[in-house]
Amino acid sequence: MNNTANEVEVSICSALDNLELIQVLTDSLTCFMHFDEDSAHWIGMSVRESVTNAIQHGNKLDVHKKVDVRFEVLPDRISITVKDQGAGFRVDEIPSPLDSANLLKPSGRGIFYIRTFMDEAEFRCPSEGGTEVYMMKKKSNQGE
Amino acid sequence: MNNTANEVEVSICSALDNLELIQVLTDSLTCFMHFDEDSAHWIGMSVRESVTNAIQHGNKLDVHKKVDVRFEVLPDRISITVKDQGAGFRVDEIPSPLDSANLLKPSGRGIFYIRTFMDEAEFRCPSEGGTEVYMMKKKSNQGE
Amino acid sequence: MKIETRTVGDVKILDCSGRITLGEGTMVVRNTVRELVNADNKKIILNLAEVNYIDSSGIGELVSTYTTVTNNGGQLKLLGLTRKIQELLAITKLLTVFQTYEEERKALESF
Amino acid sequence: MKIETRTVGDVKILDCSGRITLGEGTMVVRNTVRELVNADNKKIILNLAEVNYIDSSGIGELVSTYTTVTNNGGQLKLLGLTRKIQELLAITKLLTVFQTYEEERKALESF
Ligand SMILES: Nc1ncnc2c1ncn2[C@@H]1O[C@H](COP(=O)(O)OP(=O)(O)O)[C@@H](O)[C@H]1O
Ligand SMILES: Nc1ncnc2c1ncn2[C@@H]1O[C@H](COP(=O)(O)OP(=O)(O)O)[C@@H](O)[C@H]1O
Repeated sequence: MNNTANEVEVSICSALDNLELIQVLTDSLTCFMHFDEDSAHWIGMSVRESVTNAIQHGNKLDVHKKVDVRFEVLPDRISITVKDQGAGFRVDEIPSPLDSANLLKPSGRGIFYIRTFMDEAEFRCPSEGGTEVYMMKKKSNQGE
Repeated sequence: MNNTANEVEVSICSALDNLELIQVLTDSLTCFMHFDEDSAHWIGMSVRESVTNAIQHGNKLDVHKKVDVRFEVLPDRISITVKDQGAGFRVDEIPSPLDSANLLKPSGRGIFYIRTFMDEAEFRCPSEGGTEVYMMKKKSNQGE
Repeated sequence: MKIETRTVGDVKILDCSGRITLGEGTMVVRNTVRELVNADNKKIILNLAEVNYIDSSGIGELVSTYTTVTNNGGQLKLLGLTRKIQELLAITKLLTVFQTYEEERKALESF
Repeated sequence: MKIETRTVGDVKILDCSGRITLGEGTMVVRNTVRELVNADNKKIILNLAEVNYIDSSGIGELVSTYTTVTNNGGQLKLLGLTRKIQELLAITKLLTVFQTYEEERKALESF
């Protein structure tokens, strides 16, 4: 880890209301970092999607289980890690929302959006359990 | 600690630019918690004052030293702890800005403001070194 | 999230504004459309011009709405997609599913 | 933080807007006032009506400004205190130090 990085760690209980807390924190970080409006929007959405998954699919809305979100603020990028206390899942087994059989399904697009909008996205099942989603977005050089 | 509390921990390097980061994070938390506008303002200012002190007087602007800010978000209150890696100080030896001899001094009002605007404020020198400032503000019952 | 329903001839136009995200937002869309379909409305336009935020659940809700209306023998049209909604639909190949319009007049004429 | 300087007769009115906080904000006040005092201006009004944020360093800067102007044989008046600045000055007993006005006309007449 960079010695002069700023870090923000948030620990929330698994209630959907707390999505707003994560959203405002993410928005204030991308604003502080002067991300362009579009990038800031997609970062906010990607974090929201992964925290929604952590609360719903991971911790199954159990308010006694925590979701930990860690932001690392670097001069040229932001990286975000979202951890839950669920059973974990294998991302390579998730069906593609682009398959014609899935096109009209009402769900299953979150991870696809995260992968599209972030520069890096990894979905890990650490040995201590749960799911850990790592995402990274670089600042574009425009207007810098 | 409350099991259903939300927590935000921020670790910044000791540069005054990072005051803006702390300010936006504090503002987004008090907004999320629906503090009234005045309380939100004074909480934001108290956090800013204590982080300013941590950066300036504690870590003496050494960017390799960290300031850790921890917010605990509870339904009826917010508590904030600000820690630095400085030499510590004895708060009872700080002169009162209200003494007529100090009235026209250009500094020395920060701690007084923190004490005035927060419901609780404690200044500790933990055994591991540095200064730890603890602050707490309850939500008023108005408009709840 | 707020929806105001207008009637133009036999067409219902739903002016949506705010956020369509998991929870409250998606529920408002679902309930409003369900009511209209239950009352046997066949021609429905979702005006999304004032929707400033949508997540994957919101996109999913648009798909569900499409299915609900179509299964009832009706037609659903989307009006006033913001640039962001357009992008979300495009990358998940949904622009080919929905009929989308920029002008209300054109959407009305399309039934 | 921004300051626009106006001249009314032999009085300088400094319309401040934005934040007076440690660093940039306090520096702008200091430098602007120092320049006026060096040019031997004796009557100075700081208009704070558009200052939406001030911290303890900003309050300290107001005190320094007062000292600088007074030591040069001049007079400093504060105009348009916001409710928050008023409170910060009051609890640190500084309202007794400064001459403060709500109306520009009254501040001008007071010299
Ligand atoms: N944190 C998680 N824990 C367990 N399973 C998850 C997690 N995140 C995603 N999944 C699984 O991956 C699937 C696809 O997720 P996603 O693409 O976000 O779409 P959706 O949430 O709409 O189903 C989920 O339905 C779920 O089975
Ligand atoms: N974190 C800290 N570490 C060391 N000394 C501190 C710290 N915070 C405050 N102090 C001491 O307390 C004094 C009073 O602080 P404060 O009331 O905030 O006014 P000011 O910062 O304007 O001097 C400081 O001048 C400094 O000597």
